[in-house]
Amino acid sequence: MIELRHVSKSYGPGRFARPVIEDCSFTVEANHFTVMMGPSGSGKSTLIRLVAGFEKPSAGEILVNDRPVTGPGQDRLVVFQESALFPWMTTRENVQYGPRARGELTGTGRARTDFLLEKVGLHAFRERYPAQLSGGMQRRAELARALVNNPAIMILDEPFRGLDALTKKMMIEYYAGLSAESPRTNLFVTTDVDEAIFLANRLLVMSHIPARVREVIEVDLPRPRSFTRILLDGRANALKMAALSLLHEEAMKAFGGGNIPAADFIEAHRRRVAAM
Amino acid sequence: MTQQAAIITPDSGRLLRFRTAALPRLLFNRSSRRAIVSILAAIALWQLGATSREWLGWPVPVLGHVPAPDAVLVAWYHVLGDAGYWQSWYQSFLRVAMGFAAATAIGVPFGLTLAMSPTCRGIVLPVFELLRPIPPLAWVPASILFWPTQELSIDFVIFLGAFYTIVLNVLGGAETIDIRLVQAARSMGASRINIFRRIILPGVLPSIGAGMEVAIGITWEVVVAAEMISGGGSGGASGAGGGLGFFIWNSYVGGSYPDIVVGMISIGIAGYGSSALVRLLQTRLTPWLEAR
Amino acid sequence: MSLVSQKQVRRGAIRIEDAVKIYDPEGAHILAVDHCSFAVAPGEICMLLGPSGCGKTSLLNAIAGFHRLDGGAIYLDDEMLCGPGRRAAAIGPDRIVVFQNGALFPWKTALENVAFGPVVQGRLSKPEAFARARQLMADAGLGGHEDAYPGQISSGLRRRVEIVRALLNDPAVLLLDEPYRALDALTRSVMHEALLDTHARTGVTIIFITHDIEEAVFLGHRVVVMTARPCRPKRIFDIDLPRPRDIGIVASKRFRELTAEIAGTLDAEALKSFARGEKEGHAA
Amino acid sequence: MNAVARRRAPMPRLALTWFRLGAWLRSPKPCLALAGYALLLGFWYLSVEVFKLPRFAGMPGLTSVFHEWTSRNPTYGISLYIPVYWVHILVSLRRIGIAFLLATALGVPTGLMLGWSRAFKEYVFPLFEILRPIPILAWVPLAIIMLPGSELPVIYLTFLASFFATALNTMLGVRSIDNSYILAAGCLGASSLQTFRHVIIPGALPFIFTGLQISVGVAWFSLVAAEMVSGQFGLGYLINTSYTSVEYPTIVIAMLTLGIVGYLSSAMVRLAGHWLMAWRVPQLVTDGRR
Repeated sequence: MIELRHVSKSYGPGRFARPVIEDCSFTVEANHFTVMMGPSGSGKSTLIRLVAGFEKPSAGEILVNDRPVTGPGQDRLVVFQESALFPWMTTRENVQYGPRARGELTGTGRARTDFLLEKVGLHAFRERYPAQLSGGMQRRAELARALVNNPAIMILDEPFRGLDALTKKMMIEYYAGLSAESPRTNLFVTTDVDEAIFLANRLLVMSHIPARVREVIEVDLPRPRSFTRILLDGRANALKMAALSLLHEEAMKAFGGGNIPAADFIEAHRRRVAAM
Repeated sequence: MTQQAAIITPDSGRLLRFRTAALPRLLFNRSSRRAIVSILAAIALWQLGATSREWLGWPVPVLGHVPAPDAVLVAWYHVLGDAGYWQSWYQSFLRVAMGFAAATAIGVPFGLTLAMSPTCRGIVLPVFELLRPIPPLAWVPASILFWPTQELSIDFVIFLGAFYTIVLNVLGGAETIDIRLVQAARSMGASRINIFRRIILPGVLPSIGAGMEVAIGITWEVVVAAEMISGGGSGGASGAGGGLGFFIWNSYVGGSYPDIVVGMISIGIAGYGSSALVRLLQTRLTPWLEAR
Repeated sequence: MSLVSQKQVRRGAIRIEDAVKIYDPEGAHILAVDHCSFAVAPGEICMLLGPSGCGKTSLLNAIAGFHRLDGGAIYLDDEMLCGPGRRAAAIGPDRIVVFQNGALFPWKTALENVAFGPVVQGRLSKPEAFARARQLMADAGLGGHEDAYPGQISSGLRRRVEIVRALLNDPAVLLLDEPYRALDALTRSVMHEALLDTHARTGVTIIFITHDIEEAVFLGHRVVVMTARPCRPKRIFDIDLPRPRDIGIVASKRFRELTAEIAGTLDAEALKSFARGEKEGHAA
Repeated sequence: MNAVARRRAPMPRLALTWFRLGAWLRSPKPCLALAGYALLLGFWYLSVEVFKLPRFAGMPGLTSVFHEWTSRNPTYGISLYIPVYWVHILVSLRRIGIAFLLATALGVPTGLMLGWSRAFKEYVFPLFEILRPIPILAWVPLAIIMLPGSELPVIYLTFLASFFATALNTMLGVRSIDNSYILAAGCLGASSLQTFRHVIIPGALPFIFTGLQISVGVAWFSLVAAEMVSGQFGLGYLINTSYTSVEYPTIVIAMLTLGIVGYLSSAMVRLAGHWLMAWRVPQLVTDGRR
């Protein structure tokens, strides 16, 4: 379980400080799937870095299982947007990196990496370098690299961005399946509403910079979920529209602040509402 | 071009029918044919120009004053048996190796230190920017004043030329390392030493290689100039063994003009060879860059 | 010159007969397109749907004239573009490609980009071309962005400027190679409506490559599901949804039926290519 | 249209410069840089003039160089107030200017052709490959033999170095252009010549300017060497004569002058690049926001 209490983060010294996160509080329930959404450039990634322990908040505190976060730890691992595999290691070396770095690569450790490689379907590709894998395979290798450390918490920062539509859907369903098999706490960041609704138990809609939780939406759809079913489900659609209109308001603020990509979102939403 | 495919489909056997010619081989043939044509043409032009005094009665500008290819070949043949010529090779190679090794041995750790510590970088980099526009050869007199032997002063100038390039490349390489890689390693419980050895070092390796390749080229430039300016270093007095740069200069002073071109070509070969060596080392050190 | 002429609707029939394309990097023979035949009617939006790296792009490039075919022929309005005796089609403004990552020239403003075609072809003088470009941009709802460099506008706007740039040349066929892939789902739906709107006004034939089933069903008159490499039509679906379509149609029963049916056909192919580990096109 | 575009461009650029300047001033960088300079000068001063360390004893010291440089009546004949000093600078600058302009005028078109035309590359590039490994300075005696006078050989050597750097970087620039731009131009009906003018040249511009910056650097590099070996006047010559006539502070003055002039000339090239590539600045701004 992750708990943020009045967390603030700003960059720059003294009076030039630029707040990125301001008084942000929320909890991520244990063994739940919490999805965070917000306009691009709203400080979501900063929040991720704080929770992961790469940076320290300027104010407030972050508790993981009731203990304050002091630095990175293997109990919460981050899967980044786009590949962060080590380019100079083969797939297997990448997956083995965590255990090896901690000196835990014994017989069972080896067996576990092989098991995981098999599970994500990369056993045949274990001696390849990341550049030789397709985008979808890189994502799976990265999931395996995180899972081998058996983290209690998975933090995923737009992990499936940039994949093509087919692969992306497959990866989402694949990951949902993995999480159903062995439940763990998930904090997932995305900008894709469909992805969010498909995965989430709880949806955190973030405000434009400085980031704080604008609204919490509980997604009480039954599991296992499928994209077709969600498409037809009226409840899912209502949730989606609620999330979208909140995001629209935030995107308006973002655009006012000079964020060019937000323009697309605003126009899209305006048309969507007009069509309704 | 747009489709990168590495796997042959099961029914690819029947494709053979569509293949008319081995396209890559054909292309290779054409381009190498063209290369040979253009090189031969250039040599013919050179021969014609250089001998213009004989068939035209007056030398054409520029080329008319250059020793002709046949004269160069003859001169080269004579020099091949001369121990002094080979001594020059040895001398220059030794200097390049010394300066280059020193620049690499000091430049890489220095660059890595700068990369790891923002404070060091903040202090040293501006000084670097201040000193770098001063061409290495401008250091020659100062270097001679400072170092006890002329040999050391030449080595120092050679070192200087390669040093800036290597340090800046290491620094640039470290900047391109994705911070997320370091973060990922940290969160998996890796120690600082492990991160340095397994993440930072391989991450900088491609840039070190690139920097070394540029540096070896600069090294040869500086060697030649330094040998010319300082009159061949300690061995210069005897006229032989002062390095290839001095060989050229000496040929010029002694009026044996074809030997100048022999020296130039020799340095070209030496420079090309050492670059090839560095490139080979580079591909050995970074196998993952080849795998695409 | 008129963009909406009756004559134009009759233009733009593409017929592909027995096309074969082989890639031969370093002696490895890769059959990208294998005896592929189908036809596209004038004014049709034909969606080519298939898994990554299946060879759809090769087909598109052959139509555009970027690549040559290793067998078969392609016809535009019964005129042979390429085929026996003519291995590559001429590249020209009757068939314009809109690229996956966009190819607006970053060193020209939006207006200069749009006016580029007629000016270089010498069809229009510079002021005329600029006037037409301005007009067309305004029609497409892009007024006010004329003087911005592509780097200054959002990616959604860039895609739309690129379509307008293509249309100013009165092309017979637009070849779209996953133009909206990098956009988020919501922006994409706006792009779709804008594209349908443009199509309704101009009646240009569109061949559109995609991975996205919903995109295919929403836009297309027909959806051609391609096999995983080597690429050839596996099944062709007629999309009998009424036009004009808007985003509301996504919720209709027929739309869902079609989506599910196509998904069933495609899934087998997608899994094949997923397991094989194809590199996804040339995405960033 | 161009006028409008140009008018828009400076605004964000000015703001950007202002923002960067502010950010730089706020960071600890200025202090660290000052500390770095202080360390360098302090080391020089202390080692030579205060502690008189063994090997440093014969070197010109900080204060003596400074005094000499700013003296109205310099001991060794070179200072800011002596016209000959400026003549040396101007002569070097003139040589660099001629060589650089010539190298650019020839190197950019050559590089563009190398990148653009396969046949041209196949014929010409092998010659490049053969000539390039020969260090520029190995050309010195041959240049003296080939070319009349003492001025032309120096300019030729300087030109040669710049030419290779410019041509090769321009070629890389052409090949770095995303193929889809070239295909798109073809689709829109551009002839090869038009594609060349509207796509290849602007697309290669960033690399061309990288090449020009390198080119200025190597130009100074070879100029100094060439001047040291042959020629009269010029900063390289000044260094060499000062050495042979035991005027050591003048060596350092000439070195520092070289550093300053070299830095300024590459800064000028950089500025010209920014000015010509206005379209890149706004792009950088949006990229930064993402």
